[in-house]
Amino acid sequence: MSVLAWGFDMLLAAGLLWLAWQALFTQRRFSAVVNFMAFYLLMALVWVRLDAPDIALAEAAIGAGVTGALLLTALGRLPAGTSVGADPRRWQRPLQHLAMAGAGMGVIWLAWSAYHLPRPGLAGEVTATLDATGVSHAVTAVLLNLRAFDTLLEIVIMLAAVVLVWSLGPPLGPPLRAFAPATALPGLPALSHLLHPFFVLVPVYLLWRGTHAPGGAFPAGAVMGAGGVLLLLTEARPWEYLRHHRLLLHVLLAAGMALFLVVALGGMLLTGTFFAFPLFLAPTLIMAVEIATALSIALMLMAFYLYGEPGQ
Amino acid sequence: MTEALHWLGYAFVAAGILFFLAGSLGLLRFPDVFTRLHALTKADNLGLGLICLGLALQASGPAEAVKYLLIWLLMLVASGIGATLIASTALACGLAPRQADRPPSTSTSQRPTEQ
Amino acid sequence: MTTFLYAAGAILLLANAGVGAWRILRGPTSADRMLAAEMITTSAIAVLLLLSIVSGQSALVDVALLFALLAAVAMANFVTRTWTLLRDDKDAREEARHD
Amino acid sequence: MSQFYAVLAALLCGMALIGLFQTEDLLRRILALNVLASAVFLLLVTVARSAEGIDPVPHVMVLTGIVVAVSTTAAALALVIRANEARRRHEDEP
Repeated sequence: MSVLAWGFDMLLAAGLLWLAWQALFTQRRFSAVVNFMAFYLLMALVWVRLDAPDIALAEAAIGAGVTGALLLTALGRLPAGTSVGADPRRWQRPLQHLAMAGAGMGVIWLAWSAYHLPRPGLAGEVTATLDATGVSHAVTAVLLNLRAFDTLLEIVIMLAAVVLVWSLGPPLGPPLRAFAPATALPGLPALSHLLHPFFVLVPVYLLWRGTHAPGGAFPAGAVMGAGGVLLLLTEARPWEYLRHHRLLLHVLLAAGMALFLVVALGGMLLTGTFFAFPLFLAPTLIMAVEIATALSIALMLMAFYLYGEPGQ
Repeated sequence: MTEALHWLGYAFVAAGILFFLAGSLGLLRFPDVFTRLHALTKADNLGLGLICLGLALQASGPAEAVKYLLIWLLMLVASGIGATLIASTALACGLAPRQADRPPSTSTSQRPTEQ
Repeated sequence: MTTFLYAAGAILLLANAGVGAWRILRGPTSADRMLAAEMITTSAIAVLLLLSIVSGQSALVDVALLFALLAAVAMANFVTRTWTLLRDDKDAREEARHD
Repeated sequence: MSQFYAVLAALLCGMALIGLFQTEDLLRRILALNVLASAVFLLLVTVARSAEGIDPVPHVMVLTGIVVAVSTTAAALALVIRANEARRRHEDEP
């Protein structure tokens, strides 16, 4: 059995190294992006091997789904042959090598010091306080109760990225023309019709599971966002609809952060500590925050996908 | 009864893996995009379906079994419709299917023709 | 015995996915590369299902479910946004045919 | 097994850094940054496997990290596309 596990790990590592090598150093851009998407698929398998099913779920939804969609769309917008970027001058070469060597040393030092961390981590302490958090899954407890401040800041970062993308102007210029006429692609609307029930059902299932098992707001939001991207692709006009409801759109985009802040401040009023919930309210509050966060994440991912503010 | 179902499940999983191997043989040897679509959409999805069916037969409850079959259904929808999308786009792009009585069309295969 | 058989099957399927990596390398068209990526997705789903039996973690079935759900998005994206004409260049179609 | 994946993470890290500094293509740099992020996450998760069970705190850090990584990728891609359009417009006008 251990031989099999060893073989599996070796195959996985070899595959990851090969795909990363191809993604970074191959000539063709499209080939690089496809290799990179396959890299994320194998990364999900690695998370599974390392007993981190939560990360595997998030990686499957965000890495394989949303990042792949973003890269593929950007690729269609960039011209095929030329590379966009600055040529390094000759006098910059030594600096480049110096930077590379320095970064390499930094990585080795980081790995060394990480490896010598005191090994009994925080597992025991988290398990000890799990009963006081209102949920029974350790990762969700840390994410939304014990270290909720990190999660709040992460939502703020995402919102900042949306603001950056939207400040660049309206969605991108000339429309792309597909090779086949729309009548030759009857599959696209069918895809949207057949899959959309699942794009609603699966996030709900993931949110429900998140309180007691791997799941939760991030994968749920990402799946919903991917469903939104599919709607945009098949031109089922959700964004046209939202254009007339800009206020609603803005409110929903900020909903996750706003509810998070309200809960945190309310906790401060009730118990005197920022982000401390009374236990009897904790499950309800965590569920509410998770739902709002998932909705916001879904809309923010859709907003990224447009590469610009709609309705301008 | 459950013993028999378990053995049937093993047989299905083994058959599924065989279909996967056949599909990748097709991916290796077939000459152009359109034929490779056949290898993937049919062989690989049949392989996945057999594996799902085999695991569903061994599942402990109906909920688990339904989840396995749901995965197969989603993959069937995705790759079946994806295959038509890719085939019609490739055709509109100007890639002609390779035919036996004609020399192979441009750029569908870099391999020398094997008679 | 179940564990042993399924672990061996998972290794076989993972090695089988190497064929997809080879096809991504060879091409020749971008549709071939995309097909190879989908083949790797299918193999990864099968590997995840087998691993969920081997390791007894039922959450892996959910991961496989997400892969199956999101495979369609990548495919639709490729057809409508990537393998397309940005402008009416004469050579663009010829160029797109090759990569 | 932890050691094995830590070595893998270090290798991926080095590869991503070389790619990041060598390439002139901005899209490739974004890919390199993502590979680098994955390698760092891998290191964090290998650290999380301790003697007394699995530490959930690094897992949570990686979860937030994944979302931050996709946000940065989207913002960077938007900037690259804009830069490319601006250059094209500049070249079209003599």
